[in-house]
Amino acid sequence: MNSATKKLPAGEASSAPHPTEESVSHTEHWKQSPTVQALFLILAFAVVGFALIRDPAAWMTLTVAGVAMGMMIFIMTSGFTLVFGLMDVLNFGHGAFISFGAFVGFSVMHLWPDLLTGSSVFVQVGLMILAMLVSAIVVGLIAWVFEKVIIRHVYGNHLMQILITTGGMIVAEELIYVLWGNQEKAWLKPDTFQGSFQVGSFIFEKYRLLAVILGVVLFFGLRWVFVKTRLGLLIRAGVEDKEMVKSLGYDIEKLFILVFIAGSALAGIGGVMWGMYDEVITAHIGQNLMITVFIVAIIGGLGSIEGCFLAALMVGLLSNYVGFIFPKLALVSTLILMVAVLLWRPKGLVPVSKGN
Amino acid sequence: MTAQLQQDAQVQDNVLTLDSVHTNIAQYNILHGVSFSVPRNQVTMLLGRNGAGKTTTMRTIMGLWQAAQGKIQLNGDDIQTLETVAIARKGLHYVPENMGIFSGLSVEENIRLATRKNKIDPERLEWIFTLFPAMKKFWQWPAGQLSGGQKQMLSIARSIIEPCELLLVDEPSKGLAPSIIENLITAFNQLKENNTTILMVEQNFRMASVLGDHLAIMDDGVIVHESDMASFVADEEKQSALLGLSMEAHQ
Amino acid sequence: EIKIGHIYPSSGPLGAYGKQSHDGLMLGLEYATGGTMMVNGEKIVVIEKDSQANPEVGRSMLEEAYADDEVDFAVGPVSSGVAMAMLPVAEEYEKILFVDPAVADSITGENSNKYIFHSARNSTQDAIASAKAIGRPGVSIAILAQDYAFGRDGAQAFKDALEGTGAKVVHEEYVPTTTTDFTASGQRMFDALKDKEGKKLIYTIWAGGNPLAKIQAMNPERYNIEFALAGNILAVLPAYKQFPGAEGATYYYYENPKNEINDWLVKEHYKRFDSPPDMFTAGGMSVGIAAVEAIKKAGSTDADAMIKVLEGMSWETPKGTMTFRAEDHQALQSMYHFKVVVDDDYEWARLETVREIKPSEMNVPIGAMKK
Amino acid sequence: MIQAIKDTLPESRLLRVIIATILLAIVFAPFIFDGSRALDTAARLIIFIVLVASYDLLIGYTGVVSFAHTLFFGVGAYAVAIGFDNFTPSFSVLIIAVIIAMLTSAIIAIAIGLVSLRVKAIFYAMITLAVASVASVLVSQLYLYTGGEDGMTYKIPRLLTPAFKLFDEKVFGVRISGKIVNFYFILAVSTVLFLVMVRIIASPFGKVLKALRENEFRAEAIGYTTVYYRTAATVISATIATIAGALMALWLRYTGPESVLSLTIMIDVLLMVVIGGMGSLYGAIIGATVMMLARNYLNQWMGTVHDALIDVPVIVELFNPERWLLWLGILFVVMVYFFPQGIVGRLVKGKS
Amino acid sequence: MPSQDSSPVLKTQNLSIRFGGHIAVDQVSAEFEQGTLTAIVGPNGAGKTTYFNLISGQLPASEGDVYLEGRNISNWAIAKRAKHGVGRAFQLTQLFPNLTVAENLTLVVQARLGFGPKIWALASRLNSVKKEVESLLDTIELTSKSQELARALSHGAQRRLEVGMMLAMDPKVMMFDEPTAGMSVDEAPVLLELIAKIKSEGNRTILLVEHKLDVIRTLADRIIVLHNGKLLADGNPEKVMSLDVVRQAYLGELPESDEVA
Ligand SMILES: Nc1ncnc2c1ncn2[C@@H]1O[C@H](COP(=O)(O)OP(=O)(O)OP(=O)(O)O)[C@@H](O)[C@H]1O
Ligand SMILES: Nc1ncnc2c1ncn2[C@@H]1O[C@H](COP(=O)(O)OP(=O)(O)OP(=O)(O)O)[C@@H](O)[C@H]1O
Ligand SMILES: [Mg+2]
Ligand SMILES: [Mg+2]
Repeated sequence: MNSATKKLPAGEASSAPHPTEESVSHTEHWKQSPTVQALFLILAFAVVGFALIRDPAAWMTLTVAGVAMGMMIFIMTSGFTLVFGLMDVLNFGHGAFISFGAFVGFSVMHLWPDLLTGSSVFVQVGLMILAMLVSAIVVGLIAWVFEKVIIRHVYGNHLMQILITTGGMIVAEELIYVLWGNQEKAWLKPDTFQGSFQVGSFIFEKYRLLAVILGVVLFFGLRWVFVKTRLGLLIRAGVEDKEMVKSLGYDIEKLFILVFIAGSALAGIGGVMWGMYDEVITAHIGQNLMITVFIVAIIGGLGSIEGCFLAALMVGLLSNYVGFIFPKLALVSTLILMVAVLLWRPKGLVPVSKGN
Repeated sequence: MTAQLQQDAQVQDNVLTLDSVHTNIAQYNILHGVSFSVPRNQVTMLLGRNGAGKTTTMRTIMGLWQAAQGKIQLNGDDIQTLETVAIARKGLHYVPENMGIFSGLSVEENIRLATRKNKIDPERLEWIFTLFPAMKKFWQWPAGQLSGGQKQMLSIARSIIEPCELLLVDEPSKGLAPSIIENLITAFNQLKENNTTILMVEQNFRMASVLGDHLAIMDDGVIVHESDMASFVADEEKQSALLGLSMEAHQ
Repeated sequence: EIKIGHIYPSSGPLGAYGKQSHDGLMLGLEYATGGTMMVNGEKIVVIEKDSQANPEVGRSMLEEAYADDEVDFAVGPVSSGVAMAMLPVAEEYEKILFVDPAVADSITGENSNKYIFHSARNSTQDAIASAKAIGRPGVSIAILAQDYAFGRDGAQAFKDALEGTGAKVVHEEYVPTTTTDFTASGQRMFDALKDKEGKKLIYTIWAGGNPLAKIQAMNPERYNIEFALAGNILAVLPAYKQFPGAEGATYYYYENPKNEINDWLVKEHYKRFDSPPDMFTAGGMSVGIAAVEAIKKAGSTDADAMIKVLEGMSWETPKGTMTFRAEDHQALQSMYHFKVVVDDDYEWARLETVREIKPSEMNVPIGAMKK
Repeated sequence: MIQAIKDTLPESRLLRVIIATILLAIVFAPFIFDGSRALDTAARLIIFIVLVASYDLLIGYTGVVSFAHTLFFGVGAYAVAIGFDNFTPSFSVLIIAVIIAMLTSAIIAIAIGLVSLRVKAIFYAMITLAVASVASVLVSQLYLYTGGEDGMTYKIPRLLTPAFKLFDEKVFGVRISGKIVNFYFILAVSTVLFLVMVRIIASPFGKVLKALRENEFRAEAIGYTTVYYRTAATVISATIATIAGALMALWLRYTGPESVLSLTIMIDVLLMVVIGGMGSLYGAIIGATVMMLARNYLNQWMGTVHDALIDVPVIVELFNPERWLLWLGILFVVMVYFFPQGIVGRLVKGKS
Repeated sequence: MPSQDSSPVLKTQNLSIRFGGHIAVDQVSAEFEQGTLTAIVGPNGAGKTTYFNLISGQLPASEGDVYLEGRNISNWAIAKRAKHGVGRAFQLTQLFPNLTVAENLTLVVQARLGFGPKIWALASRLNSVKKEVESLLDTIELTSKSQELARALSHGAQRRLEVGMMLAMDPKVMMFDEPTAGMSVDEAPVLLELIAKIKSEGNRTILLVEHKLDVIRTLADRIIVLHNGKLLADGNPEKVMSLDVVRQAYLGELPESDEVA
């Protein structure tokens, strides 16, 4: 059978291996259903929220705020959950990357302090983008080193990962002190993004709208890369059996580093967003955010981008609604949400099927 | 002069040659001087009792263990220092003892990853389906949920989805039902006709004797016998001496 | 020679405050001894120790100072937590501890003892001052406070002090210290205030960071709601530029007090650090002067002798005359009612003095200190 | 008991010598070192050894990664603090407080244990972290009882305070104050706790814990109800941590979030376990000592280096005394990286 | 409780499990008497391992029940079934990789003797356990490697340890899932003789998944054939082997693709 040597044009080739007749369908492994359910849950939140708040203006304000908060959390969590999902690496140092991102962004913007006020919208947007790019790059580089010296040696061993990345986190935070001193930095966002504009009785904070846009764009960007490309496949395979992927002739190390850098760069961007939102930055902001990051990652189902996105939305909305309706519960609301979700779905909203 | 020519012929003939290869794992010294060669377009059987070092040998060839000493040559050039990736790209396909299935990926994705250009040759795929119908049946399933034997099939299917320079197979018949073993033998025979060179570790001597053209037997990390299969099958004492079995044992 | 232990955070985020406090102490000693650093013919030596802003460390540092370095008395620390941890140590070693700039009321509370002298203002004084500053008839106020001791006590004291000023508190909002999103709280305060007549204020009691900007972003102007501000260190003042005209009360802003000690302080501080003195510098200096005065009067550093002198002692400081109240060793002192002025020659917002609030106007509840 | 120690003590001669020296130094601390600082360090070292060992029981032997351990430490400390704050300090108050605290911890531990029933191991680490963070916030919210962020100070039984003198004349030139009595009280209790743990890991139960760490699936299949064992382990280590917390409260005469609940302490404990070596109780002794000494003296050493390099721009900052944690972090990474079994594991040459 | 020959030690009734659309075990009812060895055969994917998983509790049945000595154990936990005598050696080796061979066995023995919960006893003093472990090591011929870490053993040795761990449970029901898979022709017999010996003692109920026909012929009193999860045939070896349907399904005399369709 010399057909082995024949080759066919791509189109036919890719269409060919789908003998759907005869083959057992396997729908329960497509993740639509949980995603849809989660979406309904979120809608339910919004509706119940409205029922309890009644005042539409207030509801709108809170909802926008909640969504925006969710998006900022998403930007910061996506990197973490992604690195876990594809590389099975639990990076407790992620928080330090967030902090680093914030500080780099801060420094970039303050190269031209006078641009922060009065200059044109485009200049300031440009400045913003520049800040994000630079911190993405810088944090990416740091991550590259981090992977080489720290994470490289603990693939597939969660305990070790938790330990060694915690160590890494300590070092990274201390380095921030070394480079920027241990004073907290006040960071006023460019005035384009300050304040809010009013539509009828509704108030929209400019910065939060920015966060929403960024979050949504990022989400669909990520989905495209990791669902539509072969990269995701390859790395998932590598996580399970590194040696086999090597034996198939793929340079898995490079891929891993790539993913890790990408994930960390996201943390960097998230740091910039958050730093400008919170207006004061310290080396600890990342660490403080990690709790939320963990909760969201878990609720979403570790490793699932969709889950992360939905969970972030939930947490954002819930904490705002609860904060308004029952302020006392604001603190524990997310924790309760997490426990509830886990009781309902032990592997999170959108479980990631990790083979056997 | 003619001797010289024969020499060259020899070198030409062998796809792979091991020359007193030593391998250590941690403090254990597992292989001490493994030497044998794999003739082109033939099936070479590597036999030996458990713990003899067969798997270690295979892994050393693939560069998954580093050879401490000795030479490993593929078509005449040294590969013992190369990275696994480089070795694989030279056209060595490997079916490891643990099958190396990606349980999180579907059967299709498993097979697709084994293709260079991310394209599956449909004819070759059909051929595989006829050999292992289960692959067709579970085409879209997460491979983790296949049975032990089905995994074994997938692993082999993955290694033959594209033609290769040399196929390394570690105990393919392990846990396979006779009917499937028959399919396997057919498959490998067809590969032979298709001019594929195979190095196979095998416990099932029947399969070994049916498939093999050439054989090497190892014990305690050294090769104790190398010859062509025919003469070995003919020689009863040798068998019982080296393998401690008589042909009837597995009928 | 006379040994003084100064325990303050020279490291960590609070490091800057610690340094201020230390500079202040040294300047105070220098001023009070006319630059000689000698009292009653004895040399004054200050031994510094880093509390790392950690109660555990702070207390063992104080112990070390008392026991091993045998200091005569000690000064410090910045954070109330550390201060609380230190109180019993002073009693055990029967030596004086001047607490500055930590602010908690409980420093002169029931767990305190006769060796403690609190020269810094306490939270209640802050609250009362603010009340005096913004409390006028027809003013509606919503309080935003951190939901723990500091916030709750402050809010309570503030409300008490508002009694009779004609202003009324229409809403109290307590949020966790860790809060970063104030939309919900802001919304609730707006709802409470928006339909009120007259001046509408949001008064925040907040340590570390400030939530004002975030609430500002929800534009309270639409209901013409304004902010009442509390004084803060210079580092935070640039942020106040967003609130021109806002009023409040502060413990110290270098342009407020009018007396020659403060003039000297400002002048010297510019000379040595080319920057104006800050809150904790003034505090430190006050302690320095108080200590020297006390030693002079007592004629020795014997704890009991000094306590006798210090109880009820009045002395001059950059903030004018202060008095250690005999009952609870809390220093009574002036506070300053200010108005925010944006002036482009300054990188921070200036706190222009509206008037000085004299100790006599503030009746600060007496702490339950056991003596 | 001797047998238990024999079974568990690492072979390495050198290691035994080190451990022995440390222990001797601790036991005679009041007489060897002068100055309150040394005594204070020694006392806290003892307490941390117990705390770290109890944590190792969980992380090293059972393979459960929990970030809620300081929570239990805190429960113990606050119980004692609140007890002494509201009643006249006496040993009966102490004992009652500790018992209540232990029960509380046990209940919390069981609750957490049951959560872990539902979720994967990695989730567990993060969930406990979240729980711990909520706990510390609660403490600041319930400031009426806990003193909030500022924490609380209180009197302890007079017998244990510096004011009290056991004998009139000095012993080996040292005045036996209540402080020293307190020290030896803590030492005694800690020793008992430590030996209990040794005994536990030498028992069949101890072996089962290792089995859980190695292959839970198999453990279940040969008849161990893994949930029961995991929960039991959690409860044991939790209650021991609680007692350690009580001792801390007794020694410091101050209890606050910073000193018993903060994540910083949790990370310290983690560092100590790793430096000492996971899965070896004796590692706790070494790990804790290294950390304590570092905390107290590393920054002094760095100070000198710092002054030496004073005019090298950025580098000098690396040696700024307050950056001592940086070096500890690096040490930590190097530890996990080069010999995950920690110092002990290193000297023992990786014996499970 | 001593079970009379009449009442089966193990019994499954309409046992079924569904994975999404796919039925891996379909209405399998069978009884297993004490002292018998039943070979369970069937092509790969027939459902043999899954059937074992249902009996030992690793998987919950979608339908049907499992009875042990007359008691319905369908909703017992894995551990409980193990304690009451359901023993299992896995197809894919399951060991405690970083413990020594001896420790691996010790854990099983002490589990059976109920020492597990003993917090205050001294493991090193439990001589009863020690003795058993030694004899076990001897039976599976690993005495020489008793102090090595399980992960360092060769595949064959690991398989033997796997079986040894089940023996250590001293169970009423023994389920071997392809015990000799990947063993060399000179190693396999050792294990097979061991199984034969256990059978001859006559007080166990043995279920054996095995592909090698000669092995089955020599050992089995009875053969159960599974195919696509269904019980295809059940009876003594000669009879079953002679059935056409079996020859087709198992020996694949017709090309397999025809019946999966
Ligand atoms: N990771 C390892 N660490 C230590 N020793 C090992 C390791 N892997 C294999 N060995 C040892 O090397 C020797 C050869 O093992 P290998 O797996 O190559 O034998 P094999 O011939 O493949 O046996 P089998 O037929 O059982 O697969 C065995 O004695 C085994 O104990
Ligand atoms: N956890 C699971 N989820 C979904 N399907 C499963 C799962 N486990 C097994 N299966 C399916 O059930 C069928 C029976 O598998 P099983 O492992 O019992 O086969 P087997 O008879 O043991 O085969 P082999 O002899 O190759 O081990 C297979 O088709 C397999 O794909
Ligand atoms: Mg092998
Ligand atoms: Mg099977």
